Amino acid sequence: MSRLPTLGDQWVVIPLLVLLVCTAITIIRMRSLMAAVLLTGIYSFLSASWMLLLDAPDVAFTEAAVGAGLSTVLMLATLALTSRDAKPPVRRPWGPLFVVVVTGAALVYGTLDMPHYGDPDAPAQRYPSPSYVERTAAETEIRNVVTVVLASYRGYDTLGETTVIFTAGIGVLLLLRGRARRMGTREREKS
Amino acid sequence: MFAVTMVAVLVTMGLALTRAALGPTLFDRILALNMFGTKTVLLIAVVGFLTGRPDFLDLALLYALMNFIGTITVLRFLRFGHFTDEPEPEEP
Amino acid sequence: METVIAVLSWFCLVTGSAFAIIGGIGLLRLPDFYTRMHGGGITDTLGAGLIMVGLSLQAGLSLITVKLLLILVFSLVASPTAGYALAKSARTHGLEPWKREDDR
Amino acid sequence: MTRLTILRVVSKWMVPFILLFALYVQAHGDLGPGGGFQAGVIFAAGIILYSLVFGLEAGRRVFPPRVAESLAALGILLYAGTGWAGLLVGGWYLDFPALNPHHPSHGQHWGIFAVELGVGLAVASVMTSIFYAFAGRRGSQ
Repeated sequence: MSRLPTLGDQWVVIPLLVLLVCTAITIIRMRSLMAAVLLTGIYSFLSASWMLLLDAPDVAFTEAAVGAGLSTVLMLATLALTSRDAKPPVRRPWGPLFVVVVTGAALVYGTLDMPHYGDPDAPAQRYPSPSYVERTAAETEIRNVVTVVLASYRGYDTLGETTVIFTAGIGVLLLLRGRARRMGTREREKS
Repeated sequence: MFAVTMVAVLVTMGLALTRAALGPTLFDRILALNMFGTKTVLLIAVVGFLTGRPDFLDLALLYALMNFIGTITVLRFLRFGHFTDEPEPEEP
Repeated sequence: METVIAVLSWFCLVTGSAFAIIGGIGLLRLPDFYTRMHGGGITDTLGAGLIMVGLSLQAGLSLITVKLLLILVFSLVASPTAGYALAKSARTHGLEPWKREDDR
Repeated sequence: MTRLTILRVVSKWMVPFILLFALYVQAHGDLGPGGGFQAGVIFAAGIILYSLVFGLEAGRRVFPPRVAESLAALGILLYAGTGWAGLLVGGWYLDFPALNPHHPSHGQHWGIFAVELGVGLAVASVMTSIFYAFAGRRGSQ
């Protein structure tokens, strides 16, 4: 009888998660936004390694490319337009802290009902139906099931997602360019 | 034996994270970030090897690349404070 | 022959790990930024290099070895370059190197 | 534009390999991890590295903003057009097996390749355009 995989087989996950929590706490305590951006890079590296250990290389690929590379660039480009330091909080955030702790405790309580790690009967393994995995090889001769599900079986979703990216890009261009043009005319009027 | 290497890499990651958290200057943090990226590459290479999935090596290459680009971006930002084409500030 | 390769690769992996940890300790314990770069340099080149060589010895002649060597060459070029840019940038920002008189 | 000579030389050597790696990820998406989105991001990262080291103006000459914006639209059109191709040969919208009635699996393969190419084009162009838009501005201080 084959044994269910346990967390013990992947002990590397535990130190990774500990490091992840340490990084998150450090980011919260930073006042310098620049240092926070750097630590976000570390956080992204860590979470991508974690996703990789959970056997999701496609997600890890995206996280590595976007989280560690591009978002650092874009966050720094944003920092160039704002101040470098976060303002210290005005009052003690006891109320929000209480709400967050209660929500977190509720969520942790919720995880107690979740299926065992690696359980073949877990909903995550049952739905979407495993037949996708079986059909992929016969129907497409493509080895990466994730690519097939994204591009073919769920083609409408991906079309929508690509359109969302396009729309977001157009929106950013409209906002930034429009403002630059208005500021340009104002400077010309001044001179 | 792979486990020994993994433990070593994880310990080094922890040390680099401590340095990144302590600072004191921004340059120390950038150095720690760069080192952390290299250690992630190593961790992925070893894990990919252990699980017998050489696909992971593409990922390791991508990490190495993004680490370099990230470091260069941060340095350039520190030097100029923006990304436009204005001339470099004078040496102090 | 196989035993020789196995022993060599284990040797590379263990020394690489040792260098990685030594560099990490250096990064944490050395007194100022420029000396800490030295620790970072050890892990990035010697540690990573030995571990990669050890892994490719394990893999034998295959696509895996090619990819590992590609990563190795890339990181051997990229991380000293980043280190150089970092040191130069710190120097132009006026970060002074640590001297013995500063030792309190 | 930076004055650091070593950085300039190394980046000049590295950028083509980054772009090549992006193409590899794009084409390799059906065998290993990766695909259009990731390839697009890596391509954009290569262009961004070039712009950071050699100056925004040089980057804009290599990959002009106007071209980037057109390519973004072209990527979406390629995706949607592949869907229409399914309609034209008598299937449904985005019906890849219908593209090659004799070998439905080849049809799937072609369709997925075209669609991923569209995603890659759109993502690379949008990311580069956003970088240009952000990087070309300075804060009011």
